Amino acid sequence: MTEHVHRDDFGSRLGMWLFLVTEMVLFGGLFIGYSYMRYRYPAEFHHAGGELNATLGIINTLVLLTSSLTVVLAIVAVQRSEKKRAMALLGSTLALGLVFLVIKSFEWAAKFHHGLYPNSPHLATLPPGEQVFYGLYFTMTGLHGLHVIAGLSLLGVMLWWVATDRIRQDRYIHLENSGLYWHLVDVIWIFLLPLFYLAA
Amino acid sequence: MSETLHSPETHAEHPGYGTFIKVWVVLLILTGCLVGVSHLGQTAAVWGLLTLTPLKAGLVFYFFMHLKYEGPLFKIVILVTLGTLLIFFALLFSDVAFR
Amino acid sequence: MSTHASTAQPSYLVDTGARKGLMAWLTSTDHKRVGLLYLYSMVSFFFVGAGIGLVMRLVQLTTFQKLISAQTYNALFTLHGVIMIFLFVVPGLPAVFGNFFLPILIGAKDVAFPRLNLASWYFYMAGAILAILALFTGGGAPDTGWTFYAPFSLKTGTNISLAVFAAFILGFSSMLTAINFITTIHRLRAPGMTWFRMPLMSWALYSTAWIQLLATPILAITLVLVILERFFGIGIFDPAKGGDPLLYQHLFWIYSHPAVYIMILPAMGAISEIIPTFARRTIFGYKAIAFSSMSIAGVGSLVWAHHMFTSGLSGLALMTFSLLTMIVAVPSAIKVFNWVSTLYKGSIDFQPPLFFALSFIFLFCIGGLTGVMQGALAINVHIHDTYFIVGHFHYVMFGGTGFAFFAALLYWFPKMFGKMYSKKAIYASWYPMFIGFNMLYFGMLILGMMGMPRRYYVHLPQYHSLHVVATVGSWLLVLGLLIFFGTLLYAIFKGPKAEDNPWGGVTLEWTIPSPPPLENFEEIPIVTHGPYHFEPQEGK
Amino acid sequence: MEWMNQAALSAQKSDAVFFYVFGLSVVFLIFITALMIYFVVRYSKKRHPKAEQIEGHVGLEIVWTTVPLVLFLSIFYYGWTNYEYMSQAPRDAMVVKVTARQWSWSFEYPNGKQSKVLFAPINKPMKMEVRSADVVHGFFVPSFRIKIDAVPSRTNTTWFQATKFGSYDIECTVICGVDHSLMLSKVIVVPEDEFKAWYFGGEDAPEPGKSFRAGEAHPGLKDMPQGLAVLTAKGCVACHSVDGKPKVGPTLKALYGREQQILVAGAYKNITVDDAYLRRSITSPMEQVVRGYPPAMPQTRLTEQELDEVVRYIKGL
Ligand code: HEA
Ligand code: HEA
Ligand code: HEC
Ligand code: CUA
Ligand SMILES: [Cu+2]
Repeated sequence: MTEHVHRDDFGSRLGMWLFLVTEMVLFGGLFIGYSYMRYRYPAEFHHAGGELNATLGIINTLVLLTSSLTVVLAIVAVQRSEKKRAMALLGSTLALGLVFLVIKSFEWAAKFHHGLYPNSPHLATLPPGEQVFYGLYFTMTGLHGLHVIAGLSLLGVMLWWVATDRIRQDRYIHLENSGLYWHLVDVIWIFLLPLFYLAA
Repeated sequence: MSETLHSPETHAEHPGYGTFIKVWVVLLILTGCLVGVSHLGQTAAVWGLLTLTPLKAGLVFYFFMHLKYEGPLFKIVILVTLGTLLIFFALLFSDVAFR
Repeated sequence: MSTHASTAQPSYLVDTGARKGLMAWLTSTDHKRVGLLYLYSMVSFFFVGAGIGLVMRLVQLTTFQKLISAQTYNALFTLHGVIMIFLFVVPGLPAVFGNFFLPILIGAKDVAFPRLNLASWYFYMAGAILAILALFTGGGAPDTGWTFYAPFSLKTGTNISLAVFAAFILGFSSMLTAINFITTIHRLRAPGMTWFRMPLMSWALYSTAWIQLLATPILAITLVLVILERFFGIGIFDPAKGGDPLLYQHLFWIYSHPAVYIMILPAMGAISEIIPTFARRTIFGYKAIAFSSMSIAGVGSLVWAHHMFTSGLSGLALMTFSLLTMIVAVPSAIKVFNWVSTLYKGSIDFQPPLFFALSFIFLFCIGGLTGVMQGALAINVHIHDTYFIVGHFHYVMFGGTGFAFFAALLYWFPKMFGKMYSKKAIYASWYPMFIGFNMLYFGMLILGMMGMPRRYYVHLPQYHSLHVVATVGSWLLVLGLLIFFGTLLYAIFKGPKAEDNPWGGVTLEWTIPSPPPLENFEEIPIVTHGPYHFEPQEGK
Repeated sequence: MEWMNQAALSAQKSDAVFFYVFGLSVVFLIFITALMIYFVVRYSKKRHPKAEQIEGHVGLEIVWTTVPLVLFLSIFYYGWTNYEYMSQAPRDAMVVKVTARQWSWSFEYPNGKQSKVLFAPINKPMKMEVRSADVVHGFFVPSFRIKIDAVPSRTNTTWFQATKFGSYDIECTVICGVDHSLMLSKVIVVPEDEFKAWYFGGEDAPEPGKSFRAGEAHPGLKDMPQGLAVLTAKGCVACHSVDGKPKVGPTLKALYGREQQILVAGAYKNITVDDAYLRRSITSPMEQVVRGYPPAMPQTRLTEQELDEVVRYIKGL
């Protein structure tokens, strides 16, 4: 590749958006499955939704929204060459992401403690609709959790790159793309909150 | 072609900190409304879900994900995706809801 | 043509980097080399899958005493389906000819994300290896058919999880290719290469990429759910826990119907390149063909439940999906008529690629017309899940995509390898291939009308004579294929050197040397007219 | 030929649509192929050295969009209306509960009578309520052109009105495991009075339609030793021979008293086949699996008496 080191930031963003399309459809499939099951078992979903800890869900929503804000602010900071501030903002995103995961794990642990986990003997005694509810709950929040972990790793690398000046005022497409990913993870949670925690 | 000719890097003025913080505040308020509405009974909760949630997601897309500052292509991409999902959903329900 | 006598750059086949030999190939991000990596791996898998097809035919040669057990037979058709679908026809033309020619056709030096491109080949190979591992680990080879219907796929003791995971990885590879192609087409067209000056192959690849992007994730999530279901019993598809097997079928076909258009659209694109070249004239109805590709992509995503007409859908859904199925056949018809019209008042140079392209049209029409029969509700309840379906999809997938793959290979072979094959031998291979093909699969269509269900290890006596005909047909087919691939293999090593433009084509790939240099174009071309611009005065 | 039999009203409905589409298809296929061949010959390089550059023709595009569209829509409409007929059972139809399980069919009539083959009076509507006890199966009668899937946890229905006496295949069309292809049964269409005699008759009323069934899979269970009759009726013989031939499962011949290795809870163990072992391997087949065989034996409910008969019969083999 001789003279073609020309950079195409628009192309990179397009690629990233197309990747996000696949993520949207991936979760879209789950949301469609959710609606299908909720349509079949409205009462059970209502009841089982009441068993979830809505407060934790709401706190987590606020955490994620804020972490989204800090990412987007970090980009502004990079655009203005405010390196220290950019690092601080990215650092807080990472911290908030971890908080999210910690809360999430407490929530899961509580459910496990009550004998509510896939294939558990207690779950088997519940009506079918509730079993499906918990199946979906664990699948969707679990998959979302995996995405949070992936996003955090990505942003961790970005932090490193900001620190080492691989990301700077005239070259921040990677940060922008990682930010896009993180926001999508946030958007998915925005939908998960009312579907599971506020369903009752 | 046109996209390559006038370079996309001329992407207008970058928005400042203020815009995003305002959007964040709105998002928090909307979350509050959503929680509030969900206590008003089943129908209110469902309507809240159906209106407020897409609104929140839309704000994140439009501002945080910079759609406001991009050309039409990305908007079309997203609309096509959402449209496809919506049609999948509708056709699936042509079965489920009429069995 | 002669202007390239002084080729400044060496061909892409020559190793120029630090690495040599195999390593140079396995680490090359050059789109042409990635294309060839795909070609070699894909043809190998095709042979494996085809070999299994032959064994299945042997099994059907007898009514009861068998050379293999029922369990093995079930594993064989599952494996045959998985290999043929996920490792051969779905990646098929895009990964081989798309990778190799898309950048050249639109005047670019490479795809938008060359490293991602190589990565997608590695994903492909990883998926393939996992699929093969699934045969020998866990409970043994999967026995559910390539459709993995729940709840059988949840209950069977065989190693579904790994097989399904392999398909998941393959889906990933397919999505990466799609992202790459869309970005390439949007960003890397040469100056003057407007959307409507793109060769139709690029349009086909573009619409295919969109289906891949929008449908594959649904398959991915469905398969993830199957794995979770098997490991943790989450219960979404399991009726015992309140789940619904029909939800599985819906989700599976939301991907897998569009997937059949992923298979056929690039094939149609290749045919749209071949016919004008040999008719020496511009294509008839360029825009109609381009738009029909896009509308197949669009409407094709809306017909999935025609695979479930007997599953107990609602009356409304039955009606809607049958109607939409009829509508999706229209754009295919438009293409067929435009291709045939392109021959009109041409100056036809009858060569092997054209021969195979026309055979494609014939076989695809049979496949498509049988598809329409299946789409009609009153007929579908009779032929669903019989050999009629098996006949239909072999006509469209093998007679369609397969023959188009062969035609494209014949067409672009001189460009890819810089060698020419023996045309006589190729003509000779056509006869057994074509006759054998029709004996094999037309026999299946009749069997289906008689009521022979698919995936049957033993068949009732009334179906026996046609099964024998089909099996004999399969031997003729093998004979043809062996001659075909033997000829090409011989040509790679011993064939005479090919000219830069052996067919007199006018799209961009024929303006560069055979085989192309590493960077494709010495200078990015400036495009001033449509893709099939034959000068009124030929023969310059 | 037997398979061309239109043995029910639904068959006529389905075939009518088929011949319509088939006719259209043949016409179009011949037309397109002939045109291709004609063009290739007429406009070959030799005959027509200079190509004309024709970009397209809007009129033609419209014609070949609308004509197929209209034809396709007519196909849809014809297919749909005839299907409506094929799927809506008349009110007065007799309702038969069809249960599919790995790998057999059973039929239960409104008065509780059960059978392994389906008996149907001629010219009377019969409605099938199809269920599954395990995985998805497909209920298919080719001669009637009807098919409906048996999906666990739901009930699908179809119906037919047979128009010809005879015995017709029932086949399972959805892959459901190792013996999917042996999951066969028959519909026996008999005169109405013969059917009634059986239907209202007691336990031992003769099965109707004997004349059609000669030489079929289960010739006269009544003439068999009792144990063998149970094995046949319950579908065991699909996997076990009684004459020493290997099938899916081990042969039952000379089984009693044999020494063999079995897999119990993940470990191999040597045992001698005795009464208790036989009973256990029949009542809970997954607990002990014979070495070299797949754990493929389904659980089949046998009454205590049937179990006794089977074990006695196996002992004597
Ligand atoms: C390359 C792959 C491919 C393609 C292109 C198609 C194309 C079509 N298929 Fe096919 N199909 C499969 C692959 C494909 N299919 C596979 C793999 C299965 C089985 C999966 C499984 O169960 O394992 C299947 C199964 C399948 C079914 C389900 C059958 C069942 O299980 O009950 C149906 C039902 O509607 C169907 C319909 C169609 C239709 C209407 C088209 C149309 O797109 C065809 C359009 C083309 C034409 C119509 C021909 C050209 C037109 C003319 C010449 C015009 C003139 C004609 C008239 C006016 C009549 N297909
Ligand atoms: C592109 C797709 C594709 C292709 C090309 C083929 C090709 C063939 N298929 Fe295919 N088939 C499928 C896709 C395909 N199939 C799918 C998706 C299914 C459904 C699976 C399911 O039910 O889940 C299926 C099911 C299927 C069945 C139905 C099984 C059943 O329902 O019981 C049968 C039965 O005969 C069959 C036979 C064949 C044969 C004989 C070939 C032949 O055409 C192959 C002939 C070619 C060759 C033989 C190549 C030449 C070989 C060599 C040069 C090397 C020689 C090597 C050796 C001898 C090891 N196939
Ligand atoms: C789908 C096939 C299938 C059917 C139907 C089936 N079996 Fe089996 N059977 C097997 C297989 C496979 C084995 C060997 C593995 C095992 O022991 O579980 C077996 C094992 C046995 C054994 C132990 C044999 C030995 O060698 O120790 C007995 C006894 C038996 N079956 C009886 C029956 C009876 C009685 C029925 C009918 C009610 C029946 N089987 C139905 C497949 C089947
Ligand atoms: Cu039951 Cu196949
Ligand atoms: Cu389809």
